[in-house]
Amino acid sequence: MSLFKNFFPKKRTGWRTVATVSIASLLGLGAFIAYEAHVVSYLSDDPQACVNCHVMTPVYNSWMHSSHREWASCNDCHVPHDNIFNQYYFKAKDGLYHATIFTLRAEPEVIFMREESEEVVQNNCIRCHVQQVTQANYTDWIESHKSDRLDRTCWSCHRTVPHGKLHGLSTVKYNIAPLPTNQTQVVIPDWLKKEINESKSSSK
Amino acid sequence: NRKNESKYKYVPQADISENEPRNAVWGEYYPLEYQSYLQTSDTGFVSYQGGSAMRDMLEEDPNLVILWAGYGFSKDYNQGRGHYYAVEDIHNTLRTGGPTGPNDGPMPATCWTCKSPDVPRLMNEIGVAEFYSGKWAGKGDQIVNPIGCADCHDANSMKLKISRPALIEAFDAMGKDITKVTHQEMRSLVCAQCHVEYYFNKNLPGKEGTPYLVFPWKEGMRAEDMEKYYDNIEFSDWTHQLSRAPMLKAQHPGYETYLTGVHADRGVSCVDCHMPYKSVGGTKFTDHHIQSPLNNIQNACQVCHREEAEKLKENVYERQRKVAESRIDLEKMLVKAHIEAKKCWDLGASEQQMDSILMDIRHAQWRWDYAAAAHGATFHSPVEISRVLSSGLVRAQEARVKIARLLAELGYNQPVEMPDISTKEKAQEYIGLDMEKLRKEKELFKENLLPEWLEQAKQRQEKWDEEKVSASAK
Amino acid sequence: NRKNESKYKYVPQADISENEPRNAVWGEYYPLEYQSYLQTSDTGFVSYQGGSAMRDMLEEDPNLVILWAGYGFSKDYNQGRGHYYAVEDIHNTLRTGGPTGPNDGPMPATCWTCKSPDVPRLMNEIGVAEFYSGKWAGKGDQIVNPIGCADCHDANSMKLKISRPALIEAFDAMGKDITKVTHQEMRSLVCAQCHVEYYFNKNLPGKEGTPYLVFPWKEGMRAEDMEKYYDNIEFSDWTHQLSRAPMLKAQHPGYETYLTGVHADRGVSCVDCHMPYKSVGGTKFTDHHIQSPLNNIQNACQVCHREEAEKLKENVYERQRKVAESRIDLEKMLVKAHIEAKKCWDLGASEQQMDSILMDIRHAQWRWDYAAAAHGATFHSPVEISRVLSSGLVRAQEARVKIARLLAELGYNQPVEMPDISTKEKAQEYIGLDMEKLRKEKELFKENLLPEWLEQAKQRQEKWDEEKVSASAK
Ligand code: HEC
Ligand code: HEC
Ligand code: HEC
Ligand code: HEC
Ligand code: HEC
Ligand code: HEC
Ligand code: HEC
Ligand code: HEC
Ligand code: HEC
Ligand code: HEC
Ligand code: HEC
Ligand code: HEC
Ligand code: HEC
Ligand code: HEC
Ligand SMILES: [Ca+2]
Ligand SMILES: [Ca+2]
Repeated sequence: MSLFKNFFPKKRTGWRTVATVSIASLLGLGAFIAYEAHVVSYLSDDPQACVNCHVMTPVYNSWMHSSHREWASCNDCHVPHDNIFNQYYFKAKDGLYHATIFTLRAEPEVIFMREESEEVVQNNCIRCHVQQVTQANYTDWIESHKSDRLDRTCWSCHRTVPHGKLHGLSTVKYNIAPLPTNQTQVVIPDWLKKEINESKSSSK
Repeated sequence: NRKNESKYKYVPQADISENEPRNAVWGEYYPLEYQSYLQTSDTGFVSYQGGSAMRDMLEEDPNLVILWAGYGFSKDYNQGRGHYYAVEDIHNTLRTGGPTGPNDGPMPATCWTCKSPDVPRLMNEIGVAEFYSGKWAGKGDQIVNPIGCADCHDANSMKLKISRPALIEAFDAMGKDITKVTHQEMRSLVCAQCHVEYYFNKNLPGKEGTPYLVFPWKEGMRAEDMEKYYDNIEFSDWTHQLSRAPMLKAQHPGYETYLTGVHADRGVSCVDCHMPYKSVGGTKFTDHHIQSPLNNIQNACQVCHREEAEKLKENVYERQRKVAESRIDLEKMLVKAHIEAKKCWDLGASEQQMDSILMDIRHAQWRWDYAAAAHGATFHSPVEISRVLSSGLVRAQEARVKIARLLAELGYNQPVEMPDISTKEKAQEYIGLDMEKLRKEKELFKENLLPEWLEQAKQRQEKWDEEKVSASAK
Repeated sequence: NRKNESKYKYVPQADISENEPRNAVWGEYYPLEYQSYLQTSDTGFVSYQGGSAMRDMLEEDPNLVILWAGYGFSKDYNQGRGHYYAVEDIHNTLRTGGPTGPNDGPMPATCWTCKSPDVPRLMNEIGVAEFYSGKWAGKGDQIVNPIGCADCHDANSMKLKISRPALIEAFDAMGKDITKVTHQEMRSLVCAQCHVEYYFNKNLPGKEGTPYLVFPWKEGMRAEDMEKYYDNIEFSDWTHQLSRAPMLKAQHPGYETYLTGVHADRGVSCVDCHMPYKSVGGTKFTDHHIQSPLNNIQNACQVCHREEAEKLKENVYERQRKVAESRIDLEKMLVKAHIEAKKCWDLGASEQQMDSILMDIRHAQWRWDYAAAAHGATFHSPVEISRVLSSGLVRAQEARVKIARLLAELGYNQPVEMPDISTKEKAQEYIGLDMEKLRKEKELFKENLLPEWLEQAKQRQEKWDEEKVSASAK
């Protein structure tokens, strides 16, 4: 008990106020970061979740135009798929990291994957293509695959999968179509909707 | 907050009014897209059966003159060129004739629908049915800008939009809601506003007499579905000059046939191949040079297929060649059937005797046209197109067997002599077209009426600019 | 070192003599492959038009009885089952009749060629031409082991090998050297020993009278190329019982048609789909359960296509269904043509009048059979198969138009009445087959001659084992 007493500063020093305020602001900041960066949506598998953040739009758009669009979403490549726990742990950790950098406006012009992420992606390439790169009866295709998967990354050869050759925040000029930040659906302009409704009722 | 920031950072605050038809105005804000769009004016690429050059289809294949005898297409038919030429080409085609005033000429105003972003503007100003009313020449002064930005984009958000009522109405007719489609589907649906089979319905309740543009999809999009649709409403585009069959004309069912192919099945959109991403310097953008992907294999195909360009091209040509074989066989059979049917009439056949023969011819040629008119379809969906052609062959042979029996009955039991139709000129002469006259009329139109249209349009557009300047000065 | 180690791991020091025909002997050393091979005995899988079950094709489609009238196939024709049944099925088919002794029955010894690894053994023992000589029943005691290891493998190295002379000779005839092929090509060529079109040439210089097995590839492998080949040598398999046309029978041109498809174009071999890798308890091996890949989509297709199994199956069925439509149309036309031609003869037509009609029928049915006989071809190469069917439709219609004129000339100007061929039985009755008798003869063969064959084979094989034991005892 006494040990405990000594651990805290003297009552009158006002530490409580400081602590309360700082804890509250830390929580608040966290909440702010989370809100600002849509951290919750980040837990979903929808690629649009990643583009909540404009920093991710160049990679989103290049993925959108890639051979992998119909088969692999962001998380299929960038999040571990070995077990559920690891998957969400990685997501949460990564998400908070991205969100922090984002809120601090510290994003670099050209983003690089961290080594940790590279490993994740490499494993995911192999996860889907395991037969093509390990199976003996496909060595006619490309003999080096079996060893390549151990000593270099897949995208050192397949440089356009899936983000193309250009990297960097300014490489996509107008990220218009897919941006969830711009959700007003147009599809049919108002004047035409009206016209068609009128024409429908006139024909009755 | 930062989210709003991103909105503004990436969507330039362009000041473009809704339905602005002039592509250059949009181009000020989106120069990369605009400049690539301008390249659709290039006519330098020719492939086995496509490309951007002007190709006279009647000259390449004079059989067509016979198949379309009595209909505008036998006068003049070219392969589509780039969007840049849409207005110029409809001015020039002999199918629109040589009108001398707003109420003259063979074609209705509806013909403009797929040629220009002036169309949504005008529809908005005067109403859809009003737009479709009257002669083609009646709206010539209004429609001058070739296919462009406002046909596919919303001016504020730059999002893809549907600007043509016919597509929306066709979805309605199928019981589908076009506002519920995915982004990826929109990347084909903007094309499906125009690259589809259509007809002009003059009997729509409440709009009787107006040649209203309709896509005949109510029963489905396969050749047999549309055939059933037309049979049910007893519609025909024209009566064949030789066989007197009640004919259907299929116009470019590009979207309908694309849907039956493996690429559509795998979620690949028109835009993925015809408007792939392109890198210029350090920037990526959607290539608005819409053209044959064979002129752009690297961006259009190799994103997905890591094959050599030559091989991919050969894949396309091989499919086109194989299907063309059956298509041409069917064509030749149809030419014979029309001319043999004419012989029957000449020998005094009765309507009743001809009835089922003419229906066979109608159905066979419809299938042929469905397969032939969508220039891309032999690649987009070669198996389906082959199936449709085979079913056409079956109907054409039924007709010819019946004709052989009927001719024998009429006392003529030998092969019918075929005219010399080895060139476009000979074929057009055979069906009695006075090409000289048609060309002359067109010349006069281009000397007299056309310059007036363009002058009126110029003045209108200059006025917009003045209004805008004075509005912003306020 | 490890390299040697792996060598020994994969090539066990097996003691198998060259051309050992008994699969179980090989199986002792290669149990995984052998056990999976044994699964070709499973008859439980049925797909839209394939699978491993016994499917009576004449019952499913009685038109075939008419098309093959006068030829063995009109008696009995089933879809191929697993390799395990190759010998059993050739014993059972009514096409081989009910021989009572070595020089009896309708079929030549050549029929054995693609049914068993006893074939290379026997060819080695007595010579190739000698093997092809004589009646089918003459070698019944020699050939008892169903298709197996020695057909495709070298006993020492386990490398893939070509064991059948016809394939080597066909490469020769095309000016190609089969020893210069890649490993990946070998993975299809082992199948091309059997899954190919063939005929029996009785006029080979130096081998006159022997029905020598030949693949007609000298002019090429397309339907028209082989047709030209046969026309040039004026070969026909039989004369049609109704139309008297000089007919060709196409047998399973599986390899030839596969080569024209996109998978072959991309270097995918038969084995990639029909014998994909399989893992059992951490060991990978080639699945020797050769079957419809639709019973094994995960290993056979999803290696390359990461689509859902249901979707991939639907892709296959869709192509099969579309092509089947044209195939059946052509079949019906051919049935009519045969029966109408018969009517011409009945009314006294002359050979000269019939000549060109019969050639049209020959060519049309050849194309139909080329497309129909390779059961996999509608998936392996749907565009090519459609092309071939269309060209068949064109020729069939030519025939029918000419027939209509000829019939009119002979005084009969109306549709020819068609017999009731709605079931296999009715169709066989129409062409006058005494099925009762054929079945009876087969029964007797199975009671009398067949058991003798099997007994002789058993003794022979037991002797080999004794010899081997005494040899190793030395
Ligand atoms: C098929 C696998 C795959 C998919 C799907 C994928 N990525 Fe990537 N991603 C990669 C690879 C590989 C790299 C490394 C590229 C390089 O270094 O050339 C990468 C790099 C990145 C980078 C680093 C920046 C850059 O340009 O290299 C970001 C950020 C990124 N991805 C985000 C995303 C987002 C967001 C999505 C979904 C919209 C996505 N990725 C989808 C494989 C994938
Ligand atoms: C809150 C905005 C935001 C969101 C949402 C977001 N990111 Fe990021 N991301 C960033 C920023 C900022 C960086 C740059 C970090 C750096 O390089 O320091 C980054 C970097 C990356 C990188 C490269 C760095 C690394 O971790 O290796 C990858 C990969 C990545 N993001 C993938 C994704 C994926 C996948 C999603 C969606 C599931 C996503 N991001 C959602 C802001 C975001
Ligand atoms: C979720 C599964 C998945 C992941 C993860 C994945 N792929 Fe793929 N990949 C596919 C599918 C599906 C295809 C298309 C195959 C087809 O044609 O049907 C494909 C196609 C390819 C192709 C051929 C098309 C092309 O673009 O050249 C390459 C190369 C390729 N992948 C490499 C990679 C690499 C490198 C990675 C990791 C960065 C990767 N893949 C990650 C599923 C995946
Ligand atoms: C040393 C360069 C190199 C590396 C590293 C490499 N590849 Fe490849 N890969 C190739 C080449 C070359 C081809 C064959 C040509 C082609 O298709 O581009 C190929 C083909 C492929 C294909 C088939 C593409 C098709 O046409 O459908 C896939 C899938 C693939 N690689 C995946 C991978 C994966 C996954 C990895 C990592 C484990 C990997 N590759 C590593 C060079 C490489
Ligand atoms: C539903 C949309 C639509 C309508 C309505 C339409 N067109 Fe077109 N038009 C097209 C498309 C799409 C093409 C390009 C076809 C191709 O070559 O692939 C085209 C091409 C053309 C061309 C250039 C090629 C040629 O045939 O010489 C002319 C001229 C033309 N149309 C005239 C007309 C006329 C006249 C009418 C009215 C009878 C008309 N169009 C109605 C969509 C339409
Ligand atoms: C407003 C109607 C309209 C729309 C929308 C439209 N097209 Fe067209 N398209 C045409 C017409 C009309 C032509 C023929 C122009 C001519 O020949 O004068 C044409 C021509 C073409 C050609 C032939 C070009 C050449 O070089 O041969 C291609 C390819 C094409 N369109 C593809 C597309 C694609 C892909 C889309 C959607 C992204 C699309 N079109 C949207 C009407 C349209
Ligand atoms: C025939 C239809 C069509 C026409 C005409 C058209 N666009 Fe586009 N545009 C598209 C499509 C499709 C996209 C890709 C949208 C997507 O992927 O979501 C696009 C994308 C864009 C973008 C987004 C950035 C990019 O490059 O991807 C801009 C900006 C743009 N277009 C401007 C224009 C301008 C300016 C014009 C007129 C000169 C124009 N467009 C004419 C169909 C069209
Ligand atoms: C966005 C991806 C994508 C693009 C772009 C693309 N393809 Fe494909 N292609 C596919 C897929 C997926 C398949 C289906 C086969 C499969 O599942 O792997 C396919 C199938 C094919 C086939 C086989 C189908 C057949 O008819 O036999 C050919 C040939 C082909 N593509 C050629 C091309 C050519 C040429 C282009 C460019 C004009 C192109 N592809 C553009 C994805 C694409
Ligand atoms: C997988 C790639 C792919 C897709 C998806 C695709 N096309 Fe094509 N398209 C091609 C190729 C390749 C050609 C053949 C070009 C040639 O013959 O030069 C072609 C031809 C055409 C042509 C004729 C062009 C000419 O030069 O005459 C038109 C028009 C066309 N396509 C429109 C469309 C429309 C509209 C869609 C969507 C409904 C579509 N395409 C989808 C690849 C594609
Ligand atoms: C060049 C090799 C070859 C020759 C020679 C050959 N066959 Fe076959 N046979 C096959 C193949 C391959 C199949 C499997 C066909 C399929 O269903 O895909 C088969 C299937 C069979 C079947 C089972 C299916 C059925 O038709 O009922 C019988 C029985 C048969 N053959 C008998 C014969 C007879 C009798 C002869 C001699 C006239 C003969 N074979 C000559 C290769 C051959
Ligand atoms: C020695 C001749 C021969 C060889 C070699 C051969 N086949 Fe066969 N195959 C046959 C015969 C005969 C049948 C029909 C057996 C029966 O119905 O009794 C058959 C049947 C089949 C079937 C039908 C099985 C079922 O379940 O319906 C398939 C699939 C097949 N073969 C594929 C192959 C493939 C792939 C190869 C090469 C790896 C191959 N075959 C090599 C002669 C052969
Ligand atoms: C119709 C042809 C065919 C028959 C019959 C056949 N095999 Fe094979 N076998 C193959 C092919 C093809 C491979 C793959 C070779 C390659 O990829 O290089 C193979 C591979 C093998 C291998 C190498 C290891 C592996 O699994 O890939 C062994 C061992 C083998 N077979 C044993 C047998 C035995 C035992 C039998 C008889 C029960 C047999 N085979 C019958 C075609 C055949
Ligand atoms: C070893 C690789 C491989 C295997 C195994 C394979 N495919 Fe393919 N498939 C391809 C390639 C490569 C193409 C051509 C398209 C391309 O270039 O991407 C293709 C094309 C296709 C197409 C489009 C062609 C068409 O006719 O429209 C279909 C459908 C298809 N495959 C289905 C299957 C099915 C079903 C199986 C299994 C029975 C299978 N594939 C097995 C590699 C393969
Ligand atoms: C791309 C994959 C692929 C390749 C390569 C391939 N096949 Fe097939 N094969 C199939 C599919 C899928 C079917 C349809 C099976 C069905 O209908 O159940 C089939 C059907 C067959 C059948 C009929 C089987 C039955 O159940 O009746 C035979 C025999 C056959 N193939 C032999 C071959 C031969 C021989 C080769 C090489 C010359 C080959 N195949 C190449 C996928 C393939
Ligand atoms: Ca029409
Ligand atoms: Ca034969």
